[in-house]
Amino acid sequence: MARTILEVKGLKKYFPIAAGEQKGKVVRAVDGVDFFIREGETLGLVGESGSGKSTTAYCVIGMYSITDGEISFKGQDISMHSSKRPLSIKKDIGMVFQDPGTTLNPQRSVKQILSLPLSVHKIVDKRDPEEQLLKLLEEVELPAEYLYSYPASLGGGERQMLAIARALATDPSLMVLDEPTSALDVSVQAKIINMLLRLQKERNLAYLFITHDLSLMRNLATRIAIMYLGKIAEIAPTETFFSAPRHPYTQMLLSSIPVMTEDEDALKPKRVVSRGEIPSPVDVPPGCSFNTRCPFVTDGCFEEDPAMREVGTDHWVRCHLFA
Amino acid sequence: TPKAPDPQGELSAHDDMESIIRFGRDWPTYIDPGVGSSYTCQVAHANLYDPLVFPNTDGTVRPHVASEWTVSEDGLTYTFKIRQDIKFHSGNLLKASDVAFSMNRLLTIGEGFSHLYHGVVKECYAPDDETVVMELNYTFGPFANSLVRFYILEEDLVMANIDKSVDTYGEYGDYGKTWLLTNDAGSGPYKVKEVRLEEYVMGERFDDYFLGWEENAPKNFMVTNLNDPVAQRTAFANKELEIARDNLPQETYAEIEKMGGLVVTKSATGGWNMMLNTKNAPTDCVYFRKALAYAFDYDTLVASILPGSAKSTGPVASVLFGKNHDLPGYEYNLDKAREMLSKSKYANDPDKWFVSLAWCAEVPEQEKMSLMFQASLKELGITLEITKTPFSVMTANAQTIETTPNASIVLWSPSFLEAGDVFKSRYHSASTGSWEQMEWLLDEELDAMIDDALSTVDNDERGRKYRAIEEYIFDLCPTIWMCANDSKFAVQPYVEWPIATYYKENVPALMPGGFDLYFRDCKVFLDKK
Amino acid sequence: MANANDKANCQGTVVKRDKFIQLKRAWYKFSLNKTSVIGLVIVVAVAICAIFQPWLAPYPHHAGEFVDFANVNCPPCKEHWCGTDGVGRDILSRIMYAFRGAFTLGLGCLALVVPFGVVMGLIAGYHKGQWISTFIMRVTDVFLSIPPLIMALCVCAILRPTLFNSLLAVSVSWWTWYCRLVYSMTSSLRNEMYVKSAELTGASTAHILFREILPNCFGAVFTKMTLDMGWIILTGASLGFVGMGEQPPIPSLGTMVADGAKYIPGQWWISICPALAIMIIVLGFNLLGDGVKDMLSSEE
Amino acid sequence: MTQTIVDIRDLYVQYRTFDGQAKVLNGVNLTVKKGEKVSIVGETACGKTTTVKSILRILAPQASIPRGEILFNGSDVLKMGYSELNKLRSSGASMIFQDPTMSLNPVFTIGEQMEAVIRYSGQSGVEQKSVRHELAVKALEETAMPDPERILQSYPFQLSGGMRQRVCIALSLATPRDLVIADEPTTNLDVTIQDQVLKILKQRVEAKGCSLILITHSFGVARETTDRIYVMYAGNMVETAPTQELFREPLHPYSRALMSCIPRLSGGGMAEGIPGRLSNYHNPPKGCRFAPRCPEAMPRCHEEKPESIDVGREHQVACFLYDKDGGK
Amino acid sequence: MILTWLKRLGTYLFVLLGLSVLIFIISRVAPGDPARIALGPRAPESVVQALREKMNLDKPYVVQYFLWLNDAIRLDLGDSLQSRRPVIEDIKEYLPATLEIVIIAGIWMIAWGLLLGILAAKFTGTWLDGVIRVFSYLGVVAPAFVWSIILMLVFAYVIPVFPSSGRISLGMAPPPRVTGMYTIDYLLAGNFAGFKDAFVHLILPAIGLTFGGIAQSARITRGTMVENSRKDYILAERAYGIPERKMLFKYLLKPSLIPTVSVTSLDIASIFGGAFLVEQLYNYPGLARYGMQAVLNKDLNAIAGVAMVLGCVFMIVNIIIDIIVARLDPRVRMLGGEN
Ligand SMILES: Nc1ncnc2c1ncn2[C@@H]1O[C@H](COP(=O)(O)OP(=O)(O)OP(=O)(O)O)[C@@H](O)[C@H]1O
Ligand SMILES: Nc1ncnc2c1ncn2[C@@H]1O[C@H](COP(=O)(O)OP(=O)(O)OP(=O)(O)O)[C@@H](O)[C@H]1O
Ligand SMILES: [Mg+2]
Ligand SMILES: [Mg+2]
Repeated sequence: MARTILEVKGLKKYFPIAAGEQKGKVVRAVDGVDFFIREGETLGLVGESGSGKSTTAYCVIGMYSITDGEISFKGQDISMHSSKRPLSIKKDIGMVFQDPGTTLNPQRSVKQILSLPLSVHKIVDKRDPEEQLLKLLEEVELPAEYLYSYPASLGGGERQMLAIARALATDPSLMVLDEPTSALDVSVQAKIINMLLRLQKERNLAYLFITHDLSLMRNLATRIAIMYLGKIAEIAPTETFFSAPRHPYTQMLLSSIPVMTEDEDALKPKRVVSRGEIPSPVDVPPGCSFNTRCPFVTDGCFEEDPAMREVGTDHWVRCHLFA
Repeated sequence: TPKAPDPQGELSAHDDMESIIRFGRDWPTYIDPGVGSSYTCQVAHANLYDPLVFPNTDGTVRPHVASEWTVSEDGLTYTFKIRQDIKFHSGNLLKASDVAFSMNRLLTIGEGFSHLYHGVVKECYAPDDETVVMELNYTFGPFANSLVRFYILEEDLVMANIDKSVDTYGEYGDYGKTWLLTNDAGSGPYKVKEVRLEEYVMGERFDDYFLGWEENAPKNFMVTNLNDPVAQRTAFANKELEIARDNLPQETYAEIEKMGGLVVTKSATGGWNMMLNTKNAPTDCVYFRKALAYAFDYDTLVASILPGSAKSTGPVASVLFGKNHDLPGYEYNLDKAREMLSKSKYANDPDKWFVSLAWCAEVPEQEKMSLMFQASLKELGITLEITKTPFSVMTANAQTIETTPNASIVLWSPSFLEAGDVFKSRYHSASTGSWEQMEWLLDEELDAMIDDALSTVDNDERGRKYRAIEEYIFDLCPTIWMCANDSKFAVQPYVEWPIATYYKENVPALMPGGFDLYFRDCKVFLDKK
Repeated sequence: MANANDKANCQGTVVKRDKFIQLKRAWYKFSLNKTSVIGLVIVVAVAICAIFQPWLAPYPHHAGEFVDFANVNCPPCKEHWCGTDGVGRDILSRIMYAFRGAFTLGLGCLALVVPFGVVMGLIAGYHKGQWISTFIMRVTDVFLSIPPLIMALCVCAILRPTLFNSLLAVSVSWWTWYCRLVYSMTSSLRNEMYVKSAELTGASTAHILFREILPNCFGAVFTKMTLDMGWIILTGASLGFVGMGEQPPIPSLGTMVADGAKYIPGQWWISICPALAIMIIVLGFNLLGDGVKDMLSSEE
Repeated sequence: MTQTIVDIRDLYVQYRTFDGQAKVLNGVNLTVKKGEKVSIVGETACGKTTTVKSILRILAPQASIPRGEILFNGSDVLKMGYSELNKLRSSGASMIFQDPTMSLNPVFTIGEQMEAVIRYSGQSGVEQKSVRHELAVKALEETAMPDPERILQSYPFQLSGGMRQRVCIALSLATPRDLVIADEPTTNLDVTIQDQVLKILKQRVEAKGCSLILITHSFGVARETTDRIYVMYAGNMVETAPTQELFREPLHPYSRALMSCIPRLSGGGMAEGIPGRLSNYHNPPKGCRFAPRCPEAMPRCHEEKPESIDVGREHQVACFLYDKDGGK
Repeated sequence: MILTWLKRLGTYLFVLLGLSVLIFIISRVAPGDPARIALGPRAPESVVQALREKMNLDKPYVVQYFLWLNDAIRLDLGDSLQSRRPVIEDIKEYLPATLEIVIIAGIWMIAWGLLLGILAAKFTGTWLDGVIRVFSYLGVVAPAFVWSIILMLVFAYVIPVFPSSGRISLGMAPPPRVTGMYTIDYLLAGNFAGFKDAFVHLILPAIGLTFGGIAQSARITRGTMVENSRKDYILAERAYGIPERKMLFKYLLKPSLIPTVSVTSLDIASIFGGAFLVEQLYNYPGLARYGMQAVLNKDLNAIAGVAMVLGCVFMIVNIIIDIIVARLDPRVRMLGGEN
């Protein structure tokens, strides 16, 4: 089995609230998360809005300084904020954000955008810097003539490809992708996902892929982790995840997905209907945080927060039902 | 018993207000004669207070509060007899002790016109209720004439209103200065009705005035802060102003005349002076100063900027006692100016040819003079930097040599009508540091000559000495005597103002500043309004 | 993929076409509004008047040390389109010269204020939440707690009245506007993902402030600058009106209005012509500024 | 035959922009019968919102309608005067917008907004405040909102996205309507919330017996909610069919391509995507707008605009492939 | 909530403190010897020296500042050079006059600014919009003093319908002082003739001061209304058939008012600034004219006093505006705005 490239243990990230009625409290955006990623694999991180997916990703890339826990990358501790990380680490972890419109500076040309990581990490090819940039563009299937245009003149999908090219510029071994296609049309999404898969194969990249689209995950991920209120509820290899979901939340999520074919309908668990909304991460319910929506809730769920339990190979669930 | 509302009464009160003479210029900041000295203050003083002696139109003085006086043989002791029928506005009788009090107050505070008496008066006391004695340090020829600037305040009233919380003047606290800012303690023909800070002083007739009242004499007067020519003209047109100030732009006078206002030219006791700082380069060089004097276009000034004004030939106005009529005066002659410039110690130093000039922001015509001067100096290669300066800033700048500009245009008139006051107030070292002397002559020889002349009691002798002094000053050329101050006033046709009448008929009439606006002598004809 | 020749070709054309389009688009948006074109024309015309006053003005030397008492208070006529003033100077020539002062004041003030305010705003905005930001923003509050004209008057009161000093006086509180503008833009721009990704790449703070954030503020700053030219000229005119601007004989618009105001309504032209001149130049900048705003706004 | 509520015929809409006229809608046909639930599916910028906004005549001021008619209950919306239009808006059709954050006035409470809508709905008996309040509470309760009283006193920013969208549904169904238009009402919501909201929407619409036009990106949503689907591409309705039929046999090359791009829950890998980009509206292709991207394009497709062809019961497709005398 | 406001208050205090430093610097870096200036040129040196010591001019600047601040807090701002009275007395006298003018001008400005803005927004693209646009350009292109000169020329000179100087007509007795604002005091005293007279005196200067502000707020109101009218929530409300009039004056106006009200602060600042010149022109005895005189005459205590007081007044204006904005905008009210 491949080497573990990233390991996250007990990651917590709380945001203090600075103003307003709830001043003084904290947002428990991520509240004790453990996972790891192996070389060349894709870990899909799914969950509802506000469940802490992005925050987890941002902690991994060092955009936030973490409240508690440990992150190690290739055996090296990287629990600190990115400003304190050695350049070599920054070089080795690439990041692609959700909205391609906002990740590219509208005032900078494609050339400037792509040159930045190269010059910061001093990997500029002195002889022919342009050649290097063109290669990058080629890699993401963008025409060379885009080098001198500005993001505004590119389409949404093209922008996202440019963002991917920028992340690839430093030749990373881990890419963190925060909903890279959710702002795009399905036809464009298909193109990008295909490209990502190709790149992964070519470069043996590991992906931490965040999305809320489970159907997409199904076609992409090696393993899937599902987050709820800052905690991972269930983590399993893709096949198992869809064929034998264990956590009631996973089931609720799966059952809610609108699908196109009867095959898919058959995959949806029927026992669990969706109800309620995800509570605010400021007032996390005591006990199991899913107790407000869980159809199988018992008294114990209000008292004790369940621990992660392994229920199969690489399959972990956080639920009292499996105690 | 409470009175029923009386529309008639309101009407007559209204009528009373109609009988008013309003004079617009600036706000008489200090109606306290111990402090104020500006022209509008002088106007307020003359109408609210009584002086010991009163000026005549020929420059002499007549008895007023003092019914008569005697001078001792050595000329050092003056004994005044005080009239016993004068009532203060409070109703109390004016006593000799009030006179002594007023003089001591004036001298202690050291502001206002105290400089006329400072060092001169040794002691002032009242041996009894009718007599005041003033002992002098040295003989002072024009002493009696100078007393027109000495006003009597009611001692008891002032003492009752002293602010003891400050100790500026020791046991006298603030000497009543704060209270007297908005109140009067006088016996003059008018008493303070209302003082609106920064705005106006309004006086109403004091019915018990000891000289009585004539018919149609104005029941009220007002000196208001109305400086802007447009505002003046508008107010004049709306009959909200009876006498417009002097030194308005010519254009405004022309318009006022079109409205039927009477414009008269006041005969000059003083003049337009461009004071040259004789201690700062380059005006510390007499030749340089003379070069400037020759570069000033006097003819255009009297022809175009101040039409109708007389030229000046020296520091003393031609109507004053002691004028030296032999002085030729300077003329506009650029060749001569160049010649003087070449003699000057800065002849080979043209980067020093930089003259700063301050003109008084309140008098717009001065800008024209400055610009004219600037243009002709340019021909000589001299740079003139013109700064519009409010009078108060000018005063502040005059306090030290360094801050005094090379040249300052100031309109100056003597406090009493003799050449001696011109010399003493303008060129004696004692007057340096004030706006009245921005020349900083500090010439001991001259000081001695002036002191000597002033202490000469004999009139002819004094006149001779005055003429010598004037010649001496003329040669020093510390000042460009631009022209006589033949400034204009505009009067409403429904007002009769004796001085204006004199002016109009060209009867020589001299009045120290302030007394020209002695409202008691005026008449307001409401029917003509 | 493509040979060198091809590449050069397509790059060349792309560069050119892109710039051309950018400019054309800008001009299209700008010219969509006819008034902004008028504004541009006014500003250019005024600038030409100011620069070429010695050649264009009928009596160029009247802007200097000059008096002519034979010709005072001449109403507008063929020889003197705007009449002459109280000492016989041609008002039109003086107005044309005074435009220089207005431009100098506006440009000088902006040159002082914009770099300082922008850098302060960048620093404060980028470090929002830290003490340095709080400090800078409180200082701007202090400067803004007095209306700017009053602040300028106070500063003028203690300085000698010269063009440079009035420029300083206006600048004393003016930088705060730029500081605030850039602050608010920066404090939101710093959360933009492109800034975050530059940070994550490891770019220096200077790079982020000046290369990533600043270019995005240019539009707003530039718009404000054009609009501010008008405001600064107005403030300068107000200072001139109370005698705190250029000193004679150099003409300044505010001073001319103030001096002429004494002669209203008899010699109205002495005051009204420079007043109109103020209006025209400020109008020009306002129209231009609005045009620039439209041009730079993303909306169509 | 059931009554037709909306009948859009050959509608053209263009927007004035600085690059010239953007010819967005290109002869759109759409019919909705009473009680019918139809959905419009298409990619971003294909003109879905423009189509429905023109029904209520709330297009941006730059828009113009050079051709076409929109019949609402038989009368042409485009020819209506102000009062007629107001009547249409207050009691005929209502619209739920895409972004629930933006579609509630931020400075009024939910209560104030709901009561205003009820107040001007043209119903009788709503002059009294208490009546309006009751109606508002009832409408909220029907959308399964907990604690309606509290919600009524809240400002929009105090509610979560799902709650806001439910408020919008409540608003549009608070008074009797013939038609509800929902413009991507769940795009910004989570799947679980989306599921709940769609269920509520569907249930409310059915309970009130009004028709529904649902705009969505997602075939899945369309399939689970509506009876009939319109597939839209670049300002044209390229295909319409009853839901079951469309999924069984999509005919238009675009429908097929688009469906193949959608990742399946059942796996099976990703399709390649549709080549090319949505063409620009200022300079649209002359013939079929999909022709430049179409793998099966024929020369004719680049020249002529295909008309809708009936290929089955309520199944129409605008493609020359199905033209009896075209293509082959 | 209370905490937010307390924190704001702290901010204001800080600003005041900063302001005092600024003013102290301005008033002390000026050349000249304040003691000598205060006493006049002829006062004996010993008296001047005594005053110098009394004014603490012999101490280091830092000490001077704290002594000055200590006095200032106790409202002892020193004596004015011009009036020779304590500056605070002068301020008490003149402040109400200026407030009166600023309040009238402010109300006038907001009323017209809103009205014109709403009209222009309602009739976007029509001739009315054009006229209002032209008007708003006129408003911003000329400084207040130019408008005042023109107004004075037209309405006090050519058609003399309004008085051109002072607070009340001559011979009119001022009302018994309650607020110091003549219009209000006259009303309190039941003297309607007096009220009318005082009011008439306010009209020209107040109007002259507001041209710029009206134009600005009209422009901003129009801009935000047009912008907001494209917002989804307005479309939605329109789509619910709420009548246009109601839409315009309620649902569109209220959210659009927020920016207008926020920038009112700037307009009020320009009214205050303009008052310095306009009161002078109209010979209106208010604090601004007093301040202008102080500036011209380098009366430093008075400058410091006026600046301090206007700073405080302006700050109060800003607080009021903040409160109004908070009332209009629930997000600000409940979440506590940014900063
Ligand atoms: N900088 C921050 N300050 C305060 N709270 C934050 C911050 N960033 C995120 N949060 C809060 O943390 C919680 C988790 O946010 P996060 O962005 O990680 O969610 P997510 O799962 O990525 O959601 P989405 O699917 O909407 O992107 C949310 O409640 C969010 O409001
Ligand atoms: N006010 C407008 N001015 C100019 N163009 C507009 C305007 N509104 C929409 N468009 C253009 O019309 C086209 C169709 O827009 P529309 O909003 O109808 O698409 P849509 O299908 O609803 O897209 P989405 O799925 O993103 O909501 C787009 O290209 C858009 O840019
Ligand atoms: Mg996220
Ligand atoms: Mg849409």
